[in-house]
Amino acid sequence: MPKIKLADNTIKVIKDVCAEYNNSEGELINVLHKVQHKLGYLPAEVQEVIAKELKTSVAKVYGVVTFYSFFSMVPKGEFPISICMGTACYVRGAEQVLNEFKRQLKVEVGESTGDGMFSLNCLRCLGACGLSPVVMVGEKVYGRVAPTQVKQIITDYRDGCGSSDSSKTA
Amino acid sequence: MTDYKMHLLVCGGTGCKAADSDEIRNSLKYWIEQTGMEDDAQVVFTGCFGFCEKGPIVKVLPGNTFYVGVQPGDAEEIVKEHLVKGRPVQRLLYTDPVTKEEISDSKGMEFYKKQMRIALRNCGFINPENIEEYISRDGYMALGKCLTELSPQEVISEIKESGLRGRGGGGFPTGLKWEITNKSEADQKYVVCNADEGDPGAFMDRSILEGDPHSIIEAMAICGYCIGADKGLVYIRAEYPLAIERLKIALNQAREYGLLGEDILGTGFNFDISIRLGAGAFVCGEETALIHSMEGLRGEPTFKPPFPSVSGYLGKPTNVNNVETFANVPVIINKGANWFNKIGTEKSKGTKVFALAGKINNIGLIEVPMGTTLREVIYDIGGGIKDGKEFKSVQTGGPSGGCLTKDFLDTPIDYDNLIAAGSMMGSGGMIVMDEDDCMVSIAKFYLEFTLEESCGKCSPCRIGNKRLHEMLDKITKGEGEEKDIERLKMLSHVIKDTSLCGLGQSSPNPVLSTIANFEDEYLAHVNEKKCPSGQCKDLLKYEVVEDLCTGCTLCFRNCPVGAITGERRQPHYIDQSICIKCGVCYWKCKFNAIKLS
Amino acid sequence: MDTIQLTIDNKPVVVKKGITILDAASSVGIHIPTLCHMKLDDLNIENRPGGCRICVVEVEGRRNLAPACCTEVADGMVINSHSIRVINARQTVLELILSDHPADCLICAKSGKCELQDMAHHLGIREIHYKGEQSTYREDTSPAIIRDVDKCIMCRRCEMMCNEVQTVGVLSAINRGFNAVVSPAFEMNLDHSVCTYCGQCVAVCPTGALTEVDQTAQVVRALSDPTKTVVVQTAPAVRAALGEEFDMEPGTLVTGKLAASLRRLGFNYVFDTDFAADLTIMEEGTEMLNRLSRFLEGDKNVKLPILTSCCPAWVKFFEHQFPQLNDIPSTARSPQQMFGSIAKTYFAEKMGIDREDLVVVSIMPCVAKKYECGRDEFKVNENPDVDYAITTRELAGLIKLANIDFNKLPNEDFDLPLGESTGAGVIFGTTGGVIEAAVRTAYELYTKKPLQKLDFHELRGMEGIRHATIDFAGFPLKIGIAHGLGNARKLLEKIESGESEFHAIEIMSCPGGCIGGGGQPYHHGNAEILKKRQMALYQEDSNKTIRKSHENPYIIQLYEEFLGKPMSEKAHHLLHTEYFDRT
Amino acid sequence: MTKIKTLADLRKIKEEVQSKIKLRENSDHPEQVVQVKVGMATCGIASGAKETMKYFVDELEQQAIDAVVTQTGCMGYCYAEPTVEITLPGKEPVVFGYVNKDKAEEIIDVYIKRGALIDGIIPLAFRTIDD
Repeated sequence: MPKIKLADNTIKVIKDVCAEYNNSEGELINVLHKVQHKLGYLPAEVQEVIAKELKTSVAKVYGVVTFYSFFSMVPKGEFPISICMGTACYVRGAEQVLNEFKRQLKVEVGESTGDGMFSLNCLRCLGACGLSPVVMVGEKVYGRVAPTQVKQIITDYRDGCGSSDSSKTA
Repeated sequence: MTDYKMHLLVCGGTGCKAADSDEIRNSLKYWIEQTGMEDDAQVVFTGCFGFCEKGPIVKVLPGNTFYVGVQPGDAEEIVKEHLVKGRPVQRLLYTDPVTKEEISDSKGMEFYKKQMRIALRNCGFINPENIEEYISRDGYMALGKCLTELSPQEVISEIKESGLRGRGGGGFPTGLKWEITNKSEADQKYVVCNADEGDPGAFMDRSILEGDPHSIIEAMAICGYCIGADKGLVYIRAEYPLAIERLKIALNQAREYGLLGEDILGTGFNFDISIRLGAGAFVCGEETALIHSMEGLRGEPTFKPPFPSVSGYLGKPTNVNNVETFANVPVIINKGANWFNKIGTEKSKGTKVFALAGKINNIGLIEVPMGTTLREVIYDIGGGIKDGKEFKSVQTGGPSGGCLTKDFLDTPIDYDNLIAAGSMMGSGGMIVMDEDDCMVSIAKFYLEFTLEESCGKCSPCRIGNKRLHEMLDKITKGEGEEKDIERLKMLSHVIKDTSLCGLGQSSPNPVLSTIANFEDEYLAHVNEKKCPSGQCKDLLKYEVVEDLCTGCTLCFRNCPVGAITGERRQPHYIDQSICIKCGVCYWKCKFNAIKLS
Repeated sequence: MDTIQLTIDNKPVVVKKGITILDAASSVGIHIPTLCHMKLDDLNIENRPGGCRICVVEVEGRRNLAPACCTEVADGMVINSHSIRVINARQTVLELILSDHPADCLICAKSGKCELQDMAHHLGIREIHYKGEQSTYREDTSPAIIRDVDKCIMCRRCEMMCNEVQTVGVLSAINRGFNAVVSPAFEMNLDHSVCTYCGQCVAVCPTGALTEVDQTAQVVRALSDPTKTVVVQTAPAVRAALGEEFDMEPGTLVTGKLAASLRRLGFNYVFDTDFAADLTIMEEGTEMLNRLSRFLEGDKNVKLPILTSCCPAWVKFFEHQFPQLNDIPSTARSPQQMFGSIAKTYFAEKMGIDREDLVVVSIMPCVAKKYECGRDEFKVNENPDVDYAITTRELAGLIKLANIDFNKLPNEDFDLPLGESTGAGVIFGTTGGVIEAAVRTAYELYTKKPLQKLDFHELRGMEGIRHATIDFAGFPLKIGIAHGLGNARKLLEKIESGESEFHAIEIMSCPGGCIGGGGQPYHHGNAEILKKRQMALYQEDSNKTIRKSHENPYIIQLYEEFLGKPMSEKAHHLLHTEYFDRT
Repeated sequence: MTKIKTLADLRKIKEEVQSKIKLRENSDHPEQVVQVKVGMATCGIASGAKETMKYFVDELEQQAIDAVVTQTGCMGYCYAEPTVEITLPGKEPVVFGYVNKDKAEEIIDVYIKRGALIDGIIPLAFRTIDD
């Protein structure tokens, strides 16, 4: 078994979350959510601690982590890019947008750029179908994105003005 | 302050604009100036009135006079007769198709208001973060009535009589479900609200939770009273942070006001609700999977029976209803089953919320009585197809549903009719597709979805959907054979027949319905190796139109794979063996010199 | 009893209420094929995920097909188990499963014993119409078990055994959809996990996805090496099961043929682990009596109950899961390791053979024994006390490889001195047997009186947890028995919380004990086979003239010539061990 | 807040809130209050409804226009987000679509201050449970 090599305060964060949920096995998903929120992702060592605290097997924790697409075992990029692949976005060209992101960033879905700046993911329907196709960068939603805008969106973040209003397209 | 006495509202919806409403507006303005009424009457453009087949539309305020089929040439008459003399132009009024009477006040033409908002009654009206606004609109009155005036059995009877069926897709009678859970003996029972709205393109549950969370809380408490549960759980997608936040605020307010907690309204009834987060698994919309997920397990469905009503969360009887279903409950109690069951069709009562999306003008959330036709929804409410394109198909029921052709446009929407047409109600996504959408690709898109969302527990869903997807992929790449279509059908039927849960049992529906309704498209892909909609990029060719190419080298410089060659100021050439069909040249070209074939 | 009437394949049937279509059909001789479903009656073990969808049948009035294993019968139900719709669906589903399964049957370790292969034959599959991507995974080889996950069909039996029955929790379904598969956490290798190598996953796997590490080749090489003297020991449970590999009725005792076949395979000395089992009783029984008498003398520090330590999977289990209890189990080594230790010292000296030139092979019903013999504490200068541990199944393979017509072999005896054993040693192979053997000896040593009755029926059976109180001349000795690690866990938790009243507890990892070991011929979900093996061992015991370990003349001789007395310093050095915290 | 302990309490609160709202809507009342509701569901916010709302709050305050600005849920006109409903005293509510800062400015200047309509009204076309 891989030896746990987390920092003590990280372990404390995890233990505190588990305790908040009474170390109850039934709260596993809530615990994973909260820990991921705090640590950004759920590497193996973190799952080991959670399993131990909730008195369940680490295989079960891993089984749950790999079942739900919300949980990630790899750190996301500084600016995680999510392309909505809901039907409404799909029929309005989300796939072309996705391909353009892949091409521009030279990564596949689920990967991060070498500099750790961007990670690329798909998600299922944000429910913002009125704005389709929709792209999220971090918490920011871009609506009606055309493939030709992709380069600009990336450049904006690269230039450090990603959150400025200039990039808003909705 | 300018105070216009009259307003002329000219429809600026896409349909009406296409029918020259710009010109109508200009003419109206012209004649208003000519008659010197510019200080009394104002002309404004509005959004779509949603009555596009009768457009262009002009409405005159005050009086709500509703003119249909208005032409620019009619402007003079409207101004001179109506505005100046106060005499409505009779020939432009809408004629009631039944009574043949002309209707001058649009308030008298309620039937034109295709929408009827029950579940969405408070969305967009009240501040969802203020419980008092909910209370002011009869909020918690239904709960009060149930707790003080009705026995659980009487409430169940009322719900049964209303004919309310599950709005999450299955259409199971809600009252019956409550009754079964009521009759299951146990020391602890649960009310679960399924807010794991996973159908891509459906967002009504999110809107209700964001816009009217108290209606769900109230309904869950009523359900708890009926079945004998004091605990409720809302299982909600983690992708809906705002809905979660609003729900949390609402729960806290309800507790503060004593509408949740112990001894509610002094009746001795206890009820409280907690939130469970989903984590991105579509299959958790299936109730047994949802329950496992709430228990901290992989969201794998289990065989039913036992149904959750008998053995659900932690093995206890559990009543699971979805958000929209719950949203109807307080209204049924307040207005009575007999009011509710007059709306809708014989077997499907009430209204249904749809999320209109895709190639349609008025993308949005609508609520119509059961029995409204697809045509009314798409054209009268949705404002027709975007960019004046040809309607091809409408997809209902999400990944479990099917694609319906224009032959079904006049089908009244209800649970049974949609199933008979080869689709299903689902949770209410309605995606409109136009001539540019390839139906084989659409089927493949949905399969990709189920493939990714299948839990993997049963073999037909785990492997069968993979094989379906592979066959569709082959076809979209031009590598399919005619016999593949037959194979697709056979395999689809077996997957439907043998899968463990609703996901697998319905996952081949998009395949079957597209084959049934668009077989010619499949045949074009396999026999002619052509994609009639020009969507399947492997069947596409980007070529330079030599006559239009100026040799600006823009495409050459932007091609990511160096497939384009050519000298400056000379027509360029695309090497098909290198081209990856990314389309960059097509977008970049400023001279339309790249064509798709 | 409530009964209901229904129709299956046009046959009116009256069955008990509440049973499944599968059981109802089977009660009238209609055997609906199943793949993922597995039920071990009396052991409360059932795998019923309803996942493979092979057992689907047509039920009139139902929209889709019903899985027979999960669907309860209802009054008036009309069922068709072989309509064209059913057959087509069943074949298609199987084709789908096969389309994601390597077609290397000819060289698969499971060939001939594979339930998937049988099913393909049974359903007459001649072509796989649906071809496409196959899932591929890294093969995982551990000291005892090989996971070839490409062959996993997601029946979930192993997952159920590992979690529900054994509560070891190494295996879980991971990922989802087409990528779903059963695996340890992080897809790590078994040898990095808390796996006990109990082998119950191997015992129930319907395909070749989980198999034992095959060491027959090494054994053949040792046998053909003229510089080596090769001795073999064979565990008690092997003789009650090996016959099944040669089409004999389950429960047929083949002790004599077993000895004969081993001799024909070329082993220089054919010995019996039962001898070492008797030796175990001497050591473990003495340790138990020591602890007991200290307890009775009022020693508050004495650790009770004493737990048996014959089972290597059990040892690894508590080392991982209850290391805080490491000082409770008996320090006695398992019979396999006692044998190896004695063979490479006492026997080797006696015969004048260098330790390095002596190869000890054991035939075990177990895959964990492969791991046990590789543990460092059982090696002297890197040379293991037991060189190779092969399973009952591997031995059958060796016999076939050597062209031996097993069924026609004469009955032969084991060689002396390490081949002599008592009835007490024989019953080590079943749940309850070790403690019964211990009681026989401990009673006489403690009371100094001969036992009136040697059969302790109160200790026998198949219940997962059993207990009995034996009257030790006025002292009520409280005994607990658990088989299956999940049951063991329950007893351990009671010990931890101080609720346990037992003085001695016997634990075996596998349901039924070694007769149900992970290395035995596959039972394919038939619990009757386990019961028949158990009965065979009790029969062998009652046939023996000597039935108490301390009366084994060669054991007495071993102590006289070599060890001194039980728990002597030499015995301690050679026959006892220590446990490690593996968390 | 004291807890609502009986149904009668609940009715009382309902009536209180309703009369408060009536007061607000009553055109005869000397204090004429403009009501602004901003659709603040996910798609509204994604389209900039927060900025729109902030603009209304700041601007109306700065111009000393007596108004109540509140948020509400999805009005259903996703294609025209952000959507804002304005109710002038004594008038029917009017819904405007695509309300960004510029549009909001126009709404304040033209509609709220002068009562003149502007382009971009979304006609309400549905029945409610009270119809």
